[in-house]
Amino acid sequence: MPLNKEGIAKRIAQDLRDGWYVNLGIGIPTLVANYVPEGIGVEFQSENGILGMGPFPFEGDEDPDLINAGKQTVTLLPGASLFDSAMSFAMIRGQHVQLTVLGAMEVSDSGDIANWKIPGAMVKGMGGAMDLVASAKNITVAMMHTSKKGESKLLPKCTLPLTGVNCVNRVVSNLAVMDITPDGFRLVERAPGVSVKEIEDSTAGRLVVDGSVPEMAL
Amino acid sequence: MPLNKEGIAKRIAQDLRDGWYVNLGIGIPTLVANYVPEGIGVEFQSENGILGMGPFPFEGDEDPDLINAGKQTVTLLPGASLFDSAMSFAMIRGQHVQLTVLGAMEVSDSGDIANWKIPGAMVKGMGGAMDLVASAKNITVAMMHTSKKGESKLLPKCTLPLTGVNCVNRVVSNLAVMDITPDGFRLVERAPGVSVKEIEDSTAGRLVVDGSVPEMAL
Amino acid sequence: MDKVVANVKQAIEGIESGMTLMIGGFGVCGLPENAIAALAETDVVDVTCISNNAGVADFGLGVLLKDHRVKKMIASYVGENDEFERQMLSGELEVDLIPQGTLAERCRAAGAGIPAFYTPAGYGTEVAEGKEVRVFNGKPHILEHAFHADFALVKAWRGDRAGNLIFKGTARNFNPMMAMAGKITVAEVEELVENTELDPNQIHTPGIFVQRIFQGDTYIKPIEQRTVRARS
Amino acid sequence: MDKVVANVKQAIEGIESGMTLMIGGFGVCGLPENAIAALAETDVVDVTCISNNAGVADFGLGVLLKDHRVKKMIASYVGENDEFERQMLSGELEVDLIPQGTLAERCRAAGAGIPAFYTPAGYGTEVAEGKEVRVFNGKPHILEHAFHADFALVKAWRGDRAGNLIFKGTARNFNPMMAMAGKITVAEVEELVENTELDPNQIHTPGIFVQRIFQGDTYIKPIEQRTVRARS
Repeated sequence: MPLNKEGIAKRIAQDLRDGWYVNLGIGIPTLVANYVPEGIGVEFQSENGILGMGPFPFEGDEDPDLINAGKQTVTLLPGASLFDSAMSFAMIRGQHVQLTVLGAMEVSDSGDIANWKIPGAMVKGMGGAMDLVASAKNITVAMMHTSKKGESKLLPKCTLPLTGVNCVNRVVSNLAVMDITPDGFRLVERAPGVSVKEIEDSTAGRLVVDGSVPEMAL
Repeated sequence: MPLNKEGIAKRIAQDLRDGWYVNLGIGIPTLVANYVPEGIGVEFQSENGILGMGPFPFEGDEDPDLINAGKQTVTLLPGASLFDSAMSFAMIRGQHVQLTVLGAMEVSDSGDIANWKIPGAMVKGMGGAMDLVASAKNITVAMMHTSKKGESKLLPKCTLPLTGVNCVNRVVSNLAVMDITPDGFRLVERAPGVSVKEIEDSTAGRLVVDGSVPEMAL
Repeated sequence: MDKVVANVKQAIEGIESGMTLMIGGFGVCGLPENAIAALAETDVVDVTCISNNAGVADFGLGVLLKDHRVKKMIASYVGENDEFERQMLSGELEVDLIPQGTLAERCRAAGAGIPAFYTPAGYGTEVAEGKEVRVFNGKPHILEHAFHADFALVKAWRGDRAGNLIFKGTARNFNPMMAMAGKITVAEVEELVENTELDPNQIHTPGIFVQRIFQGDTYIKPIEQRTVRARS
Repeated sequence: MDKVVANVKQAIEGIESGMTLMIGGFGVCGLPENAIAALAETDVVDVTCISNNAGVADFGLGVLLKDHRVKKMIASYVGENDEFERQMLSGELEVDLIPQGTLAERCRAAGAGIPAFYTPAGYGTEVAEGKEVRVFNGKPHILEHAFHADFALVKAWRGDRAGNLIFKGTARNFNPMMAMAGKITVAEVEELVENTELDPNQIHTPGIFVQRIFQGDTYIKPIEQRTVRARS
């Protein structure tokens, strides 16, 4: 059965390593914070100026001066720090953040990503996404494998304006975990009960299947 | 009579304007702080990270963590701020400092300055001087008109390695106040009792004398 | 040093049609509310606004956009304001969308006397169109230039007469860099104090970057996304 | 996050001959005293040191220079150390003197992922030799590149287990930028506290830039120029 959003977040959380600083984008990526494995200490960076971001505040404790990059009210954990936007992107461009998780409209099999604009229809802006994908060493995309119309979002080439080129390392979708390789998407894991065939059918870009592909252990 | 060091500092202090931020170099420039005219509020910037630098501390109050760019113990005045070296030079390069006063070994009649190196004999380094002279809109050099050997330090062309080109606006020496113009040093004021002839004899670079030149009023 | 002006009206004196304005804040967090509201009472039009976001429909930059005072908007993310999106898609409003880190760094660069710098952000995208590309350490970068502004409007938590500012929480965001980049920087603060009251070691923006300071009358500080968890 | 190491020996573990080291401080103010002293006890030689000054004869970088551990020195001002000047003029020591603001900015650039930037400092001087010159707004600038280091040794006043640092007075100077530029940044602090004790709004260097932290055993903090005025 394909994963829901929480399942995708849970699978990505398994990739976290102790001591990492992690930037989570808006949407599914935000949920990753809820599934940090036991014994793994990570600090979440919010590009509007937080290291050590904590959960949402208790009702009544909301502070308009303490929000995350998605403009949601948040809290700070012990050891947190606050800083300005130049410092925040210094951390990001300077590769001090070990993992970036963000959503995408399209990903190409060479690691290009598009997530900020649909010409003539939608323009929200790239926010910090272009800085993040151009800089981070380790970029995971969290996304649905196909659009609402059933079209693959994993393509040979992006059709939408790009956010970054040749930068995505891993895609975790509702169907699979895939790493970007010179040969295209390499299938790493299947969602529980999802067949290789099903993934192949939903992937328009090159998909490399090496031997038997394990199911995710969630 | 030629000015002494205090006299030079006192004359430069007359050029201060209310509301200015001022960077004073090591040596004679440091003394300018002692002669700020009544009613003129200025803040002194020290490039190692102070705005609002005050006088030396009272004996016993010295703090090793609070020094000026000359490594002397200093104090802070109300409204002071402390910052790092990148921020300090952001202020300097960004032209937020209204006046820079520094010493020189040589100044040319086109406004070049040399003050950091004597090849083969002395190399102290440029410290912040190159940033200051390349950036500041308003640079006054405080210096003796001639060397200990009696040679002019106001030259057609510097002989020592340069600190900056075409940057000095004004020179205040023990003999005169001179502004740099396209035609060379323009004589603005004479030290009390010093003749134009005496200044001409001590100046190797082009010197422009326009009509009668007033004496400084100290 | 005393940079205090009597009120918001004096603070924004000199802002004229056609000028370039920087406006601090991230979303509606850390916005110079009072200065924006006062600007909306003037007859200033055709301004170029540099601000990370475009406000929401009825708050922040939204009120300037609604009145068509903004000719051009330079921002990184505008997803919260439908009217903005409408004006942009219809072509009424000129828009330059640029990466958030590049926006922050271009403001800082202006304030720091760095006319241009190289960044990897935007390489290979439409952001890079017409820009110089250069490879450093095997990685392509694009050349970005400093952003200057005629006026920068910023908002801090506390400030003193000398213009020193301390921000609070994530309301800091773009305010410090924009303060550096304004030809005239107007700072509004929730609390204006005497020059002896702030710890010099804790100043976020040294007063040298601020030309005018005043205490805002009121601060609404709306919350865009009120997210909470239940008390257990 | 817990980046505390047990002692200075563990803190400098991995520093090897031939490496590039950044060392914070201005004069002997804000120097990582304990790390330098421990380094002087190792057999590390041939290092390239990036530090604003060269210490004095018997303190700070002076002790490393005296033992000829330094192959190359990158600094802005070295006037306080005669032994340094002697080694430099005799050719025993390779020296790169660069403008102080450029030094600070090159460290920050490395930490901030900016590979290169333009500055007016040094144009027309020997500092500009071999460097690209470009005119912006009618003014010539030179291209300067980021400085990276294998280790950065910095010193703060207070720090917590997560590596957050607060500096004191002018002991801040180059420490924050060098902390950003080190592949491994070792911070020593006068007082190490728990992660709940520092105000997140007052952190000068966020812990993300610090890989190891320890409390120094003692701090001598000499004064180079003790200047005072008489009590009236």
